[in-house]
Amino acid sequence: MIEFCGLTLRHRVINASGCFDALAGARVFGDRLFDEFPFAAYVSKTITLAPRDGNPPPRLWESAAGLINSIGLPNRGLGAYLEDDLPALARLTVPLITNVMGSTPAEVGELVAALEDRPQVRAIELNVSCPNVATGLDIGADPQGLEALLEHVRPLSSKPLIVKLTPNTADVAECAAGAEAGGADAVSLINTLRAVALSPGGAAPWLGGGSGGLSGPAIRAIALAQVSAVARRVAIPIVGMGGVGCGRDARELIDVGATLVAVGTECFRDPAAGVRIERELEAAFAQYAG
Amino acid sequence: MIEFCGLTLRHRVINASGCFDALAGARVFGDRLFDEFPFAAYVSKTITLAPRDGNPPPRLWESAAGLINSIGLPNRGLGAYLEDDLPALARLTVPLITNVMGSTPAEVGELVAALEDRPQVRAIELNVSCPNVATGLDIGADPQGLEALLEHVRPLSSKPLIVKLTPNTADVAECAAGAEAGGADAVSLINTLRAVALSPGGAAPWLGGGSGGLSGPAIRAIALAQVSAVARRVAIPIVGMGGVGCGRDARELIDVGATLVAVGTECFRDPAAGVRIERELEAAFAQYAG
Amino acid sequence: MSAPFGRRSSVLLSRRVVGRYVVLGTADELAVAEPGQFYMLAAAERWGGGEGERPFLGRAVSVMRVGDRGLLEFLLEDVGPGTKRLCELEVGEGLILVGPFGHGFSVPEEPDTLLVGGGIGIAPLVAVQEAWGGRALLGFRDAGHAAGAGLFSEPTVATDDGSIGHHGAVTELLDRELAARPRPVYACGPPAMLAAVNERVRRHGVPSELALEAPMACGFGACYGCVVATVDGYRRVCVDGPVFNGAVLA
Amino acid sequence: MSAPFGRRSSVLLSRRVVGRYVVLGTADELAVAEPGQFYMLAAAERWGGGEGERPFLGRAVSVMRVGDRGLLEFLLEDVGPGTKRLCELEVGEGLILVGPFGHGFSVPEEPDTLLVGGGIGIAPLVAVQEAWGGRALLGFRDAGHAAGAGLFSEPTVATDDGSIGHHGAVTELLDRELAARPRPVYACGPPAMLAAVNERVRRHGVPSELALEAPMACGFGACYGCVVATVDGYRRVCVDGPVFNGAVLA
Ligand SMILES: Cc1cc2nc3c(=O)[nH]c(=O)nc-3n(C[C@H](O)[C@H](O)[C@H](O)COP(=O)(O)OP(=O)(O)OC[C@H]3O[C@@H](n4cnc5c(N)ncnc54)[C@H](O)[C@@H]3O)c2cc1C
Ligand SMILES: Cc1cc2nc3c(=O)[nH]c(=O)nc-3n(C[C@H](O)[C@H](O)[C@H](O)COP(=O)(O)OP(=O)(O)OC[C@H]3O[C@@H](n4cnc5c(N)ncnc54)[C@H](O)[C@@H]3O)c2cc1C
Ligand SMILES: Cc1cc2nc3c(=O)[nH]c(=O)nc-3n(C[C@H](O)[C@H](O)[C@H](O)COP(=O)(O)O)c2cc1C
Ligand SMILES: Cc1cc2nc3c(=O)[nH]c(=O)nc-3n(C[C@H](O)[C@H](O)[C@H](O)COP(=O)(O)O)c2cc1C
Ligand code: FES
Ligand code: FES
Repeated sequence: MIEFCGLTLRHRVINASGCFDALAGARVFGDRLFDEFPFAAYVSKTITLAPRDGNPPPRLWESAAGLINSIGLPNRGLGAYLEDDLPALARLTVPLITNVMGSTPAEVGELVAALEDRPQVRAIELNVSCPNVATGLDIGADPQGLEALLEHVRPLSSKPLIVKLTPNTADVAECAAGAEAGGADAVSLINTLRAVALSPGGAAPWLGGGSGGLSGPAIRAIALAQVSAVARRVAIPIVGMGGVGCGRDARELIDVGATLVAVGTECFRDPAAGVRIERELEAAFAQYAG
Repeated sequence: MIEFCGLTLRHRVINASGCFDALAGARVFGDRLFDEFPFAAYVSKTITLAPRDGNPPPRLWESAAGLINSIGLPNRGLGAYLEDDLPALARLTVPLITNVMGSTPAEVGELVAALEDRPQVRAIELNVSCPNVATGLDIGADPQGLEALLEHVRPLSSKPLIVKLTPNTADVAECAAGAEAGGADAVSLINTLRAVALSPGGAAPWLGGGSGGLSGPAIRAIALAQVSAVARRVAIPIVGMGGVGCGRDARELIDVGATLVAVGTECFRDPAAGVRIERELEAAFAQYAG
Repeated sequence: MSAPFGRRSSVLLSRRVVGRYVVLGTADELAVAEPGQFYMLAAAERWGGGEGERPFLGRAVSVMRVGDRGLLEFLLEDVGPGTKRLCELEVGEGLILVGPFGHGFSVPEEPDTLLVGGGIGIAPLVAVQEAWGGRALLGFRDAGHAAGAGLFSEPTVATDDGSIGHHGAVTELLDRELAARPRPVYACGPPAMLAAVNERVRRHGVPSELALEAPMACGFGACYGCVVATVDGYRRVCVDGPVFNGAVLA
Repeated sequence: MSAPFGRRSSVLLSRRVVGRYVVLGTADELAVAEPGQFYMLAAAERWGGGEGERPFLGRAVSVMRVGDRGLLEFLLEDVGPGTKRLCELEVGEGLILVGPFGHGFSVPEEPDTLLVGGGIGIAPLVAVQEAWGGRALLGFRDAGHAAGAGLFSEPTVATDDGSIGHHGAVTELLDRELAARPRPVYACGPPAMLAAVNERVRRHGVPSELALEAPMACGFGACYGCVVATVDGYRRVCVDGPVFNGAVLA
């Protein structure tokens, strides 16, 4: 049993937001998915206030040992999430962590407040990789902005707040420190790295969204560097992710300071990756004393 | 023939700094390397004022479709470069671009000034991926700092100044704009991304230098994103690099705005990569109209 | 019926070349796939290291034939590093199976349903014809690809270069059939062909089921990467399709 | 003699298993390698997609045997994704050669030079013995590895588990020989063995040439990744070695 922000989890392996859909999974693999849920907690895809269609296709590009996605955070909006998804997710046998994104502190506050009276939601992950309308940068790339965001949101929620940091920054540890100072209970990283792919036939961008985010084994060494930098800087627990494909990868993120490990892209290659990696992680722990 | 910052080059493909050593190459492959030089210009490894031993081994780690290096900029210092290397490099049949790094504007100025009366040095590349002693961040990650650096150095040199930007920043286009405002003639990117590898046997860092930089195909999509962002922002020419392994890769960097393409890690897999990629690039140009 | 959870290791049991295509045979004891469904396939060893340091993800491949005791056949065309690796697999080499996924073709109301296939898109229609019959109208680039017609009973063939069968588009064969007798159409093929088929079925007001393709990362609804525009907005091809009623496509 | 510039495509001409090792045969018309030199090898196809999405770079492999008409033999042990792929290569498959690189062993002054090899480190000593003779003292983990001794004429073998030959370290065999008659030592093997050998040759004041290993990216002096500490500071194993005079090693 692992203690994380007051939650007690069966083990250290959870899913990365947007990389495993419990409801679609139950449709495809049957309801027993809930009984044998592959992760110690379920992190939802990012929810926004208003419904979003997401980006026009194509949304995917396979790169060297990685994947570039430009999904565009499609979701049916906060209202539908509360009315339809939460009841459907009542069958979950693991804690639910809801991932939300807003383009202003006020929007984020609204999302967080709306989840407050839902005991089913055990923690909230704040996706701050949202482009700042003014600068175009991720709002999460600015430590002061992050601290201010957390100071606004923190009083609105009694639930653990996990800040999902962006890797597209000069000093991710400084950003983590800002989140901690603002009252975050934990940080999670790394999100995808800004990337571009061109159409095979010509010079035009391949992705309907223009640019996208790189994930998978290609970024694992960058995730190790960022997680270890953050761990040296903050005291709050860390959810480490980025290119984890096996128990040894998970073990390495824990070695550099992560408390939990999230699996993203590898879920696409193996829907049961969570189960396998948790098992391999046990073995990796046994193999050598860190 | 390609025009670049007043230099006339045979084609668009040059080497990335630190990835091809003309003097060691001549020892290994013979003097005809100079006659059939694989690149349109030769970029030296980074030179510093004082000699540097570089980092303790191990210095290399192979990652998914990439390489992590922690070489630590070993070099015999400015004095030995001027006395020994420049004369030896007189046999070069292509323009020489000297890459220099200093930890303060004064140091960079000293390096640049010392090259001023050496007509053999046709251009200077400023490696600004040097950790700022105060913040630990790359000095090149701060747009204002970059502009100030260039304003100090620009008057000291009549040669083209190419600023080698760091990718470990929130807004590489802003950094490029700072360099341009300060008087840079061109920018080159991307340098390696901060990365960490752990020893197979245990939790300790593998690299003698602790952390390193990721290069190779794994980062190519990130390079495409950063080069296109910079091209949309500045008017000065761009040397694009990052994961280029074939003519199509080079073509894509040119498609998003690069004037020249530099080949780094691929040189290790194929010493003659410059020749091959230039040939493939011709074919790629023929294949489709950009 | 729901798919087995997780990926399974299998081996290549048979391999044969059919013109420009390769037919791969393997077995999946755990599931019975329906016509129109697909698997995500990968080689167990050396999946990667091809063009552009790929493949990395599994590749969506339609079920072409379902036999007894879980026997499965797939039809592959080498169009890139993933299908190249799969086409080069040797009997006895390991294969990774995830699936079967997707919403397949429905049982036809009409025995003489028109099965319109283009290129590699013929694969799911082989399964349809073997399960429920139907009249196959097949379009190919040239004779080398048209060899795939041999997988059907009594097919009518069209080739772009006229080297075999009707010289022209398969939709011209479809026009004749629909003019002679309007009836339901099942189709799979390149986007342009499917658009042309959809235009015709709408004109003739006949029901249609079209099997689409889209770049896929997961195949089971997790990544939202495979969407297609429909009258109700974007839908995931892997879970809401790959077979769609032509009327809902935007 | 300088190495041909660039990488060349070759094919695997022969493959045989020697205990835990694999001997690969190929040809390089363009160069004649000397004992102690090495090539950077990669498979032409599917170099990648193994453990950790590797290999990516070529792998340094010592020349074990140089025959007529550019024939070359290499000795491989599967210790990771790169050597695994090379060990699995089949005759006729493509091989990429870059090299030969490095500063090899010098012509011995003394016919009865001691050749001390450990594990896969025996490879370059096979070339030495075939070129100039010498007395082979070989250390292995167990009998499976000791099969490599069959590549030498009149070797003396030690194994860690005592399953074959002397039960103990190869350096104990070296002690005997040096006590009997001090003479030059050529050695290649794991770092710990080379350190122990170097300690002994220094004690006996005999000349030594030690072939080192280091992680390598390029093999021709470009990356500065392969350095070893010497009395004159860090030196690149690929161009200043891999064979070093034991006296210069720090
Ligand atoms: C439901 C479904 C069923 C299918 N059934 C079959 C089948 O039965 N047989 C069969 O042979 N194929 C089938 N396909 C198609 C096959 O899955 C794709 O063509 C697959 O992408 C081939 O992978 P590849 O590596 O060989 O080629 P790719 O390199 O993926 O190239 C194939 C196409 O994908 C695009 N592309 C090129 N590079 C990239 C990249 N780096 N990232 C993303 N896209 C890229 C281009 O448009 C290119 O023409 C099916 C696809 C779907 C969705
Ligand atoms: C001059 C020279 C000559 C050689 N001759 C031979 C020979 O004749 N035959 C032979 O079999 N080998 C030889 N080697 C050794 C061989 O080149 C290396 O062992 C090579 O790394 C094997 O690659 P691999 O992928 O199989 O194993 P790797 O995965 O590279 O593992 C081998 C060792 O490298 C380290 N390592 C593990 N993972 C990584 C990583 N991701 N990046 C970097 N290092 C890692 C570990 O210490 C591990 O024990 C030689 C090496 C040199 C330098
Ligand atoms: C297809 C896809 C969709 C994603 N969607 C989200 C999302 O909705 N919200 C979010 O915070 N992160 C999202 N991510 C980022 C992942 O949660 C994760 O941070 C990143 O992919 C790195 O982990 P990985 O390398 O294991 O995939 C997405 C990633 C992918 C590949
Ligand atoms: C082994 C190695 C050494 C390098 N040394 C330098 C250097 O001395 N100075 C510098 O500016 N960049 C150096 N670089 C960065 C490269 O010039 C280049 O920016 C980076 O590797 C990305 O290109 P690539 O993916 O083609 O290798 C080095 C890269 C590698 C892999
Ligand atoms: S392929 Fe992932 S949702 Fe359809
Ligand atoms: S391996 Fe690159 S310098 Fe030696």
